[in-house]
Amino acid sequence: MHPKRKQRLTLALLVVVLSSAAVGLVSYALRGNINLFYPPADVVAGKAPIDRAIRVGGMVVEGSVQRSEHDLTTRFAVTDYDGVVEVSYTGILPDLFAEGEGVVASGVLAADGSFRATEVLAKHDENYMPPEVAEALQGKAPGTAGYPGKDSG
Amino acid sequence: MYFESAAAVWHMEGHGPYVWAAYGITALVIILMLVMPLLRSRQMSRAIHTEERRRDLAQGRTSEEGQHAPEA
Amino acid sequence: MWTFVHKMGSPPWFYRFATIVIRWLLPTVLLALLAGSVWGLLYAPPDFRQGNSYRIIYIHVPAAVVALAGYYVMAIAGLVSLVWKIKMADTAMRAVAPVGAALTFVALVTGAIWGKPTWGAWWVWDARITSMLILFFLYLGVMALFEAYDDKAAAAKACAVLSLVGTVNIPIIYKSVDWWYSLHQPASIKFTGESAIDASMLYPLLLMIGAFYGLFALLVLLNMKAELLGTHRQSAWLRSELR
Amino acid sequence: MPPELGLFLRFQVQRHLSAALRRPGDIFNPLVFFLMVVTLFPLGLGPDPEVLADFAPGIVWVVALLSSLTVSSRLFQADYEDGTLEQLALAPHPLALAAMSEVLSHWLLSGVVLALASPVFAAMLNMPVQAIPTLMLSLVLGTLCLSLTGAIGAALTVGLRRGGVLLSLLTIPLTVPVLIFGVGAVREAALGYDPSGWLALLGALAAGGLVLAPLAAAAGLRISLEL
Amino acid sequence: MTPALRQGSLLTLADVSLERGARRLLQGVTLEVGSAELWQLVGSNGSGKTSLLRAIAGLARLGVRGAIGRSDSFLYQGHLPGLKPLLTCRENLRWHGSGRVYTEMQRIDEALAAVGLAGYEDSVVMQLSAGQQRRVGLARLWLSDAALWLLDEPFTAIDLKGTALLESRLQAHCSAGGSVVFTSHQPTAMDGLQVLDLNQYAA
Repeated sequence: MHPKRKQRLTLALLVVVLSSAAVGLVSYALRGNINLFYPPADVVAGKAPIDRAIRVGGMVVEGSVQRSEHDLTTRFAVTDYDGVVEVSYTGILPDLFAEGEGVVASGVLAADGSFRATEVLAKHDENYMPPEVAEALQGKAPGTAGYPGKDSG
Repeated sequence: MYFESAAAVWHMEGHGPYVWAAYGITALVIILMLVMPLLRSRQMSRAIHTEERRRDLAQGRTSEEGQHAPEA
Repeated sequence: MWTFVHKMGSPPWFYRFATIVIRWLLPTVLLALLAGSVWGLLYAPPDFRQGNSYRIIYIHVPAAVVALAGYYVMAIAGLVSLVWKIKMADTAMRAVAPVGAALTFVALVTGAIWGKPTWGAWWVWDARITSMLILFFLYLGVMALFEAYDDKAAAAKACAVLSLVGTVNIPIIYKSVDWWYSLHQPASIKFTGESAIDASMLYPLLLMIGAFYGLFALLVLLNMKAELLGTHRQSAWLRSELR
Repeated sequence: MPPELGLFLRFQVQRHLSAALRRPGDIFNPLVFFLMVVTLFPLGLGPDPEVLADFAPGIVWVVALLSSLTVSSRLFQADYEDGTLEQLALAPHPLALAAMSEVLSHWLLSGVVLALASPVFAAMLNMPVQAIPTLMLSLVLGTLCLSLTGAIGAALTVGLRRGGVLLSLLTIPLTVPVLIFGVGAVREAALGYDPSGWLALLGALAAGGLVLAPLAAAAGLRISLEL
Repeated sequence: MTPALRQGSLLTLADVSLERGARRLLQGVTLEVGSAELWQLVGSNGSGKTSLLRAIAGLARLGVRGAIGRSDSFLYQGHLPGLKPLLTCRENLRWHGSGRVYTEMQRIDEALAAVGLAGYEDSVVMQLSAGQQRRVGLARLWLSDAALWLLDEPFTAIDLKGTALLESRLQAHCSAGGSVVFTSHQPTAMDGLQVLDLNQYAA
């Protein structure tokens, strides 16, 4: 082959190999190999490691929050509408923490499926609506009616 | 109209200062961004006009368009 | 199409074109901004949770959206300048940078002000605010690079390269900041799909986004005209245009 | 007829490496810088091992970014000042390849060396042992990304008098993803999670950067040669 | 930008004008260089000698107008010698000039001997004197196979002996069919030297 053309071919091959490597690695990373947090369903299904620091994210189940009377311990349930994880946390909860809101708790999962959080983060979601609409939606929110919430003891 | 009075508009249930500050700063930036190029353009065109007049005077109004010497 | 592009590349033609467009755009944009603000401030209902502070969305979001789009406009102008060597594209690129930076600044400041009643802090390392801050840095970088070169033709080429690199990087930066934020703060956990905004709040927002796009175009055209006056001060066409 | 591509690249890398090996201070000074800055953190944050372990991934990565920036500013400086760059620009091989060889040798001498030395810093900051392989691998990949990004900035500023600060201004925003992915990987590994996703992202950045950054750097160098 | 080069010529400039920043340096430069020609570009300081040479080489493209046709086989040597102070003479010359060739050691040693540096092959350039370093740069001319040489101020900072050596090398190149375009302040006396005064094209 003509050397100039061979050189160009080598370069083109290099570009193709590198770009496909980049694409392959990104798709590998995106195929669930980045764990931002475990959804409760995975925890219930036993996919989350026990006795290791993990994060669990989901919605706080309505009516599940129980505050202790003598210390700062709070117990609540987190759900993704497929599974529920019981969480206990000692400390001051963030202001935006509320029932029916999203949280991510980091901590350790015990063998009995309960989760001891060392940190709880909360954030408002991105729905904007007038108060009347919000009221109308209240009874219908998936977190309250359709979900078989378990009472924590 | 959602609010009932001008005072309510100003107060916005306690959020007034934030909302109005945000809109005020935005308005300020927009006005600034509008005025700056306009001022610059005006300054430039004034400079071009005076230069033109000076040259017309110097050449006794015989200037030809486009055929000017490059700057010394 | 090609003749149009060709014409846009000729300074006299562009100057005339810009003058006409500005004459129409200026009142339209100002009117739309005013109408959108009044609608958003006075007529849209308050948010059920954030109350009235959410009204900042009507300038925060449009400014952010247009600031981001502006970077792409700048990069496209840079590409045109590098590939087709059209001088006008240099002028456009130079004109976009300060406008984009100003809009990013608006988005940042309004975001901070919004943060105070919502999160209780002036500055919160929220994913979107952080991304905006980095976008602001990118704009500052382009402007600083342009100023650093004495030869303005070379400066434009250098800025074109930089803004193209930035364009490739912006989606990665946004995604990475998003993940970073999700690691430290829960991203809004959605089980209901897209984030929703009620129609009564959405329409003024759309109007404001349109108005900000118009504002962007207007400011860029004004800057380009000013730039042309500076660089073509010796040209006969400009003199006859000003007469 | 242009000489073999591989030979050209090999010779370029050889040239940089043998020059650098004759002045080993250039390799060790960044390491000493790194060591000193890492020392500053316990002094600033307090010696509490838990606090330090918490911050360790972030500290190591921020310092790696800073030291990479300080070396990047010299990336094309010597070639620009002694005229080699002109010759490379006129050579029959693409300038992008010359830029790439420059970046690769720079990376071998700064990033890889840093990664090899990183267990020391990890130990100083009380980082869990299980995170160390991830730390090293993430630094190898991440410093390549940083060198590539730095090369673009360096190419654009090499002809300017006050290029150094400007270089940081241009490149810091572009390095944000590298920092996030790098810290992410090390943090996850330290907490006992699987860091492979983050490492894959770093690898993707490096691979994509190897394609695009030399092209951008070459364009930048041609502009700088106009000055 | 590179129109067809006329048959048998190595360089053609047709109505070339140069701008640096907003300043116009040269206007209407026209030149044709055939084979075996020796051209000196003269002109006062700032007249654009270096800029023109860089434009011919293709290093400067911004602000260059007009048609420049140049042979692909050329060597450009700027003000800067392109020598790495930490490398030895051999290492520096191994990959030389415009990167045309990788040279065998024997040729490198011959070239070094030709410029009077025999015995310095493995010395690090940094340790040589300034004049010797100039000679290492000049040794590239003994290694080049290029037809057209573009040399910027090749005569600065070399002694009389070096000047004679360089002159004889340039003339040898011409008699072998190659051509040289170089800039210089000093008038030089070489056979068949043609002079292009750039002052006449000043804009």
